[in-house]
Amino acid sequence: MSEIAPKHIVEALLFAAGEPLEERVIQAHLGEGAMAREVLLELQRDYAGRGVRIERQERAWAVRTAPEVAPHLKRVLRPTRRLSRPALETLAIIAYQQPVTRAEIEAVRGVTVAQGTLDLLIETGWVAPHGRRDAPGRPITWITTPAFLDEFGLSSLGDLPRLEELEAAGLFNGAGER
Amino acid sequence: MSEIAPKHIVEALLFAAGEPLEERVIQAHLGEGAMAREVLLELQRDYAGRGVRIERQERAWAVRTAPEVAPHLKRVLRPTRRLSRPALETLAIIAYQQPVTRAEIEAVRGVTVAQGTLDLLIETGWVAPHGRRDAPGRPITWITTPAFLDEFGLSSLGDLPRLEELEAAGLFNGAGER
Amino acid sequence: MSLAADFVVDLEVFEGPLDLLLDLARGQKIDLRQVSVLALADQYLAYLQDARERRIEVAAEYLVMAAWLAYLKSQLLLPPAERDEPDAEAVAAELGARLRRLEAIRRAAAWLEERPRLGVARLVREVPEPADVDVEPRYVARLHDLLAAYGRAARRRQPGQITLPSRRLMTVDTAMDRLSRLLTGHDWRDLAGFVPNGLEDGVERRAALAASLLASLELARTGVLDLQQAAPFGPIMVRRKT
Repeated sequence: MSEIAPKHIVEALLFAAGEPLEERVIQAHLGEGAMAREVLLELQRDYAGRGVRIERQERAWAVRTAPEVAPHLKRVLRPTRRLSRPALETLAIIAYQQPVTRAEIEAVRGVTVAQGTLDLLIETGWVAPHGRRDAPGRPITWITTPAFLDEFGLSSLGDLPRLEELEAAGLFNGAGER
Repeated sequence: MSEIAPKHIVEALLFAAGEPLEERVIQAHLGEGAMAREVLLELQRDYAGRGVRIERQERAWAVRTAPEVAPHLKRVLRPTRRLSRPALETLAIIAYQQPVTRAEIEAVRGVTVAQGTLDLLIETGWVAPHGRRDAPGRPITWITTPAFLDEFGLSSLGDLPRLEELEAAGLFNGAGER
Repeated sequence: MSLAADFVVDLEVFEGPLDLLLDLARGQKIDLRQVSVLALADQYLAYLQDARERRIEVAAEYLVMAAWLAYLKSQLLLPPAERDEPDAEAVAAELGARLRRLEAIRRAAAWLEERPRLGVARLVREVPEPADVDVEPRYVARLHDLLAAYGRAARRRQPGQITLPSRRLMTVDTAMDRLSRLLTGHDWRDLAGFVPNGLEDGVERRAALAASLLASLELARTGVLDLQQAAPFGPIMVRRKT
């Protein structure tokens, strides 16, 4: 193993840590070969004026977005939120059986679909209304959008495996237990 | 607000995103003022040989710590997910022969693909369905994803060693050569 | 390391006949392109023979391969003019190509395993920076979760209707048991008729037929039944010995 510069070890450490790292932890990683404080100050100078910078908080250090750049990132880096299980199931049924009415979704799920679930799916931009079914009450049908395909990396709805293919792939038993 | 250099915006974006960002997203963010590709390549050169590096993964870019620094980072963030031999071989077949059907995977290995193997590979996000084969039964085909490239540190599928080279005699018990 | 070299019969370690063949070919310690299919067939048959002598249950798929190798070997040994299979050499070459392809995939898998993996050799930032509260969150979902959700919903709708496909290939022991029980009376009956109904899968059907054939040979050898085949590829007739 070739010699790695202490500065590069600290750079990788701060990047990977996410949370601020105490200086003594950084020193422990460097061993006796280098002074953490000196390395950190040098790194801080290196990053001055750039998109990210090295911040000192009391006895800890961290990499942070430079404050003057932060407003520029808002549009891209939005916090993420995971879909609830009922929402995911409703989305899956729409994807597979579209165009599908709310009553039909409920028949598959065996429980009622809350209006809030459909509203949420519309908000994601993955689901949209699609005409009315020629049936009593003329209920609205639902379909998925191109944004849905985009989100899940599918090139078409035909990419969705059939039930027997899901079964053969093992997606019926304890998904995610490994 | 003073003018921020495109390079610093991209640097901050990649650091803050964590996950790989598609080049078109970065370009959209920069607007017409700068070419994302040029900025990214310059940034990649800036970081060459340092503790973190800018990785290109086909159409996406990400910051990752440099592999040579890893032995110095005791805070390994997750244990290695050791894949079983069948799972690894199935993954390799998909990587090389994509898009590939389940039957084609089985033909190479001479055994059925166990339930759960594909489930595991989909669950990791490395493998996804992709269209159907124009053959009896119209079976679904499988491909590798951008997350596969990220996981194995590949900038594209072209980084995989050529199968013909792996088949070459020199690799077999060290006997003979091309 | 070649397990076959030690000639320890342990079919458990092999993933099917192709895997066993590859291990035997490795044992020849030569260029895979020059592997002798004749020698390989002999080794394979000897290996299985040894397994059976040790009363190790051999899955039907291994026996199907054994039957095929024995046939291929017989064809390779005949002068070309007398062969049923004029392209025996091509068939043998095809087997070699399959073994090389499997070996290449093994190497590719090993290569992947050595890559600097995410979270092991290459680290990601652990926690994204706290985002501003005034930014609308973006919903995310994984493909796997979507597919699993549909699987769950579909299973709930059809309780008990989903049968997991099991590919239990018939063993020779099972076939012998079946044949001994079902073959009554003393008239000639078609062996193919003893393959269980409902095996739609081509592999399962062929495996059951192969197992039944081997079982009938064994039962004929021990004097339980008579065998007869009027013409090559004609129906194989069996009857209980009088």
